[in-house]
Amino acid sequence: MEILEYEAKNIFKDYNIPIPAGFTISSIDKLNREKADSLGFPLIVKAQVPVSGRGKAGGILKVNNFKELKLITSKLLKCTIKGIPVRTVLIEKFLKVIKEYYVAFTIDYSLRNIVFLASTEGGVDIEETIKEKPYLLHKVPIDPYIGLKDYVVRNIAYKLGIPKNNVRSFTFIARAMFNMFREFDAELVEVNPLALTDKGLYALDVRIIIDENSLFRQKDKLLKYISREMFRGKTAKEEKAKTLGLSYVELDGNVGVIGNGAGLTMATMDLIGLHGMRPACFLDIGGGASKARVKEAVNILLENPKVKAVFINIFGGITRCDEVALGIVEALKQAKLVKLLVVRIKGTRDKEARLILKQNNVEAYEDIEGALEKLRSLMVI
Amino acid sequence: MEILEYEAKNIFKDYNIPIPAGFTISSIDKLNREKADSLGFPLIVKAQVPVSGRGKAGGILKVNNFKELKLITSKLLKCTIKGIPVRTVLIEKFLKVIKEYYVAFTIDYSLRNIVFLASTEGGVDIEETIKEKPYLLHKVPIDPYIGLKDYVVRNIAYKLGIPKNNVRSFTFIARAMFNMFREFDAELVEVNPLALTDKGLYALDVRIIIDENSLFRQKDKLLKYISREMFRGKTAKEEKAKTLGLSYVELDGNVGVIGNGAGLTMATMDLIGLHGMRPACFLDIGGGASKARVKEAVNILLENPKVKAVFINIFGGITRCDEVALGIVEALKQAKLVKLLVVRIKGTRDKEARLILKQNNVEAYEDIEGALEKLRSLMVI
Amino acid sequence: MVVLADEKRYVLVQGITGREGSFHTKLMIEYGTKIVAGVTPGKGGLNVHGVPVYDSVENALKKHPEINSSIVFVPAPFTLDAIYEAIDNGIKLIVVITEHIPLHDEVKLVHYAKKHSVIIIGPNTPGIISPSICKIGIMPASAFSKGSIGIISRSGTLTYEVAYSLAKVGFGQTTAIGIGGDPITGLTLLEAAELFEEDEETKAIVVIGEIGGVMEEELAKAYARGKISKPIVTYIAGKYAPPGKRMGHAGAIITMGMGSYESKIRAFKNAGVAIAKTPYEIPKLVSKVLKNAH
Amino acid sequence: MVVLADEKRYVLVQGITGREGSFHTKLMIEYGTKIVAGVTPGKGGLNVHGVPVYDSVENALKKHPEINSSIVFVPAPFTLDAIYEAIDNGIKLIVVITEHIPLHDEVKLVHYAKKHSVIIIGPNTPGIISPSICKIGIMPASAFSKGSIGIISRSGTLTYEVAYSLAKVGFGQTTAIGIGGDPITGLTLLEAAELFEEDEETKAIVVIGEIGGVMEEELAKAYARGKISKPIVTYIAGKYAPPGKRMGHAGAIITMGMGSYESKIRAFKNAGVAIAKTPYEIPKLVSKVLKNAH
Repeated sequence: MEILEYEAKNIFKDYNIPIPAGFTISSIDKLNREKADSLGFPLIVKAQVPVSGRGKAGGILKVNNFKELKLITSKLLKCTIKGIPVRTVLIEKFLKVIKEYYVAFTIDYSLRNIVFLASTEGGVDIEETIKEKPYLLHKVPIDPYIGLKDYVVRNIAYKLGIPKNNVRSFTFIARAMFNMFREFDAELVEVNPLALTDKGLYALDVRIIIDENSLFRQKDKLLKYISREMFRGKTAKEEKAKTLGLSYVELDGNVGVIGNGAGLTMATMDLIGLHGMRPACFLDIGGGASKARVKEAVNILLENPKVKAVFINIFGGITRCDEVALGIVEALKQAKLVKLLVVRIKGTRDKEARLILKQNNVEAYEDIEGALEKLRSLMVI
Repeated sequence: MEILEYEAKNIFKDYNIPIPAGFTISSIDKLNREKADSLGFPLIVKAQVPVSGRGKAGGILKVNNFKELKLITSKLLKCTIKGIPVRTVLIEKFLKVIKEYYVAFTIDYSLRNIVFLASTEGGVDIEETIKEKPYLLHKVPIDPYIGLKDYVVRNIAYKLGIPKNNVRSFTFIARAMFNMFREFDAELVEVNPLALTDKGLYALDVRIIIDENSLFRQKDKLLKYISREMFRGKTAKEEKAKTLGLSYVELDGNVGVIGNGAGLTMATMDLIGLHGMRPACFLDIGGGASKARVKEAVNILLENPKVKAVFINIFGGITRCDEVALGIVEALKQAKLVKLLVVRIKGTRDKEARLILKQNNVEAYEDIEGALEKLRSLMVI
Repeated sequence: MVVLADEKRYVLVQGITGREGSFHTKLMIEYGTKIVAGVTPGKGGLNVHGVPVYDSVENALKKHPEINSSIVFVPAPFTLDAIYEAIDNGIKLIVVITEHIPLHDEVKLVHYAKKHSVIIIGPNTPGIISPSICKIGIMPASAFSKGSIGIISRSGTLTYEVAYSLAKVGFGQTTAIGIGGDPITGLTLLEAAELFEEDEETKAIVVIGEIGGVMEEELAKAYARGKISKPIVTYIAGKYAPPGKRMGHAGAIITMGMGSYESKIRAFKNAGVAIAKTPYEIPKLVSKVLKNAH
Repeated sequence: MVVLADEKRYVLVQGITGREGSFHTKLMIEYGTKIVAGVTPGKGGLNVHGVPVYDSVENALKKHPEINSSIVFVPAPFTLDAIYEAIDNGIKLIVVITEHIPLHDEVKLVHYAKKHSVIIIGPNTPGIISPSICKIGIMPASAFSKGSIGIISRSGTLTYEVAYSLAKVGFGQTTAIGIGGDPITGLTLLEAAELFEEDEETKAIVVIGEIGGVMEEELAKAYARGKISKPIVTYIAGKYAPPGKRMGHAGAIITMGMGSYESKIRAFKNAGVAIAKTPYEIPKLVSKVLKNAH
């Protein structure tokens, strides 16, 4: 779960990491001239959306006076960046940057360990830079039981060429980020750039991603920083699916795919793709889904106007096929929009399931090939 | 550094460990009937002194009404327990105890590790009980990097026979105590007794000892709980010595002993004892002491009316003997009381030192035997 | 022979009194797995489908010293502690069914297990099964049959599907190992393949991978180096899958382009591994690689 | 031969630019110790008494790969980190002069050193000296002379005093080891005695103990079991010392009466070790035990 920049910066502030002075507003009426003046122009206006490449998409702008500030802020608050409406902007003092660094803590799946990442080449082009010059990246694994050792950070500081009188501050910032990383069960705590200014090191842009599996122990602490609903998808439907415990992602095709288990659902999408069609979404009903849950899952797809046909692929293990069939039938009874529907269902109690479906005029197949053939023929029409 | 019971209980409260409701007062005028009534009689009145065996010395009493409370409190606030004046009393609700346990975290010097201690036989007689029945003590070493595992605590709870519906609370309390132990750099966090009452488990009496070597990182946090000067000895002189960085403990003999290094100072006391005399104190001037520091050290002894003779034993290594000699001479010049004084001084620049001392009429020996002989002859007179 | 799940497994069920734990204990017993004891703190003295329940692993081992394996159904907030308890009591094979374990806990459990030479299957795994010998897991038994194929999979349902489609053409399994669907797992694809490499009875290995992580690439490299010599057939799910969440710049920097569908396919192709385009193509490819091997 | 401080020690000084570090670097060099480099973060490039200073142990080792020992003068708040740095860079003997290190840090450093098979002398030690060969420490050199006695001590000044009084009657030392005055030390009295046990040149061992802790009792037990066969003369300081601080009930419960003067004397007496009543009695007893050994 990625939190917004200003929320992350509030956490940074509480860990005593230097960040530029600033404030947020969510309505242009609240924009206050004194507040802006007290920061001193030029200012940076930053759209608060949890997506990458915000700057290149026009979400970060420099303004030189109040007029510009008002114009830009009001524009940003009305626009959408990469599909996400901008609800809040962060207005910050502009700092003159001498040098930009990149610093992050994350978990390296290959090492199966925490890693400390740092590079001299901070900024928006960090990925390309590291791809071309991998030796510019310093990556240090950290024993999860022993934690970050100060000398490790100092050595990185020397390798990055951090000026000697900023090494202590660098060490402090890295330690604070690491503490934050652990205390918030983060998947990522990233500062890019960490900027060297004439007033020392500042975290200009920061990113925190929280492990959703840790919310049972992080929720209370997070609620101090996050005012909105924590469980959100990027779209309203994704949000709804999430609250139902369904794994749902929207794509740009027109065949809605439902499966049980992430692997089978992905494999089903692959089949759709290989047969020249395009999936409209990924919806995993999980293991042992109840009738009610299946009904909600099917409903989400039936209500999605982009979906022309729904393709359901179930291999029942813990999941009972007859339960799934009943859920499908109930969803269809309430459906407002009529969609094409093909079901392949196999495994625990599959005969009962296919019978239920046939009785309700739903095409149900035992073999995947037959089901796909049918789907293709329907889609061609 | 042992903190007072009520200070420790405030820390316990912040770690959400159940403690009896109560309040402290430091002046009998502040004793408030409503406050006492709101707790409900009977109450327990506890003198706040950092010594063991307080209960047996009459520092903990039960009162049944406000009259008794007033009487006892006023008495306690006037008295001294084991030489320490009672400045504060803690007044607590009396809880009916079903069963008492003992729980502590400390560092076992033999294992060179943190240990979790627990026993079914909590209460003031715990030491004798464990001496007689060592199998009643459960001692579990804890890896300093991995920390306390919940299952370890649960297993202890089962072995102690904690009722099943209190096991969760026991686990919570032990974990909180362990966190406290680490977060406060404690040498000891002890609950005795941890009482089972009809309202669950309560920490009736608690004790926290903080490692003084950790004050550089603990001081700020401790100041939230400790209102008095943190660097205190038990007597005014001990307190003064502490602020001067001297290691000073008062005893009940009449020969004041000064040495450099704890080992040599202890050995010197042993010599005094073996020669039939009794040391009045232990004063270690440490390594490389300056003239000024030596002067202060000698002064402390000269001002102590219990001290009849001062015996100084120095083996100069890093410590320069001439520096010590000059310090002694300066102290003597300012001295109000005249004491017997014998100095044995050897090592770096010892000839110079003995010369300085001789010129100022101080008996100075190179060999310990001669110095002791002289001391004995002086003390007999 | 089979790997891991053999007839010498004496299994402890941690979290046996929970809904899933109790249900699958029954199914495992029915399958013939030697479930000898269960643990649920505070529930010692109970009995689940004839299996005695203890408050602690220590107590279970006191009564059943033959226990050498454990299956964990304990809820995610308590799983790390349950694994500590199993490892500290000397259990060397632990199957962790629990899903949604915090990532930081997973890093710790992998570290701790490695230090103590313990094999962790999972977390978030359907478990391991050696058809008609032993099942330590939650997979539907009917999909699996005895044979000479080793299955290693990052996905649950897809494993059942593949086992079932292999059965249709007469291929059974020595063992199927669900290594778990989380980004960090105790046993990796490569480590699982090494187990099959050493198992005489296993003639070919089916690897069901997924986009994300770099385990498939690691396996492909080891295969290319000859570390695995048995024929492998692989399917990688996710060619048309939605892109995973972006882990800031760090994700891209660390993986350096690995982890994508293309990267995995390229790695396997370079190693000369047979690649199935869909899971349903696997049986055909297995026949082919086995024929070539002769 | 000598123990630990031999002519093959190439020593790094951590905290070389501090007052103590710089002063004792000079004295050690004068004594003949091979001080090859120093480290003070942020002071790389300087030079202390001819010794090059580096920002990190890693950099020092790059230039001076022969470094195999370290002496630490780093202030207490930073000592644990300095020791991590030395250990992680493969240094296997570390003399920690620093005093007032937090107890929790000491527990960690002992743990970490043990895991990495590193010998820690101290903390709060005067160091180790093999007269006229090598001194890694801060003891006044003049008190020590070459000979066949091994000294192990928990006290600094008392060690000098004893070495000096031994010299007066013609006894020198193979090596004197100050194990450190803190309740927790890297090397214990027993471990130090084991080193002397294996050193051919050492004929007798002088042990200067103190009240508190149970290291003396452990050594006495090992001696009684024959684990140490060389004659030992011991002096325990603190018969008339003030009682130490009481560690709640826990202190008494853990030590079970051990740690007192009486307990230590009893243990050594039972083991048949020669006990000096004062440090000045030691030379006489050493003569005696050496005569008996012949």
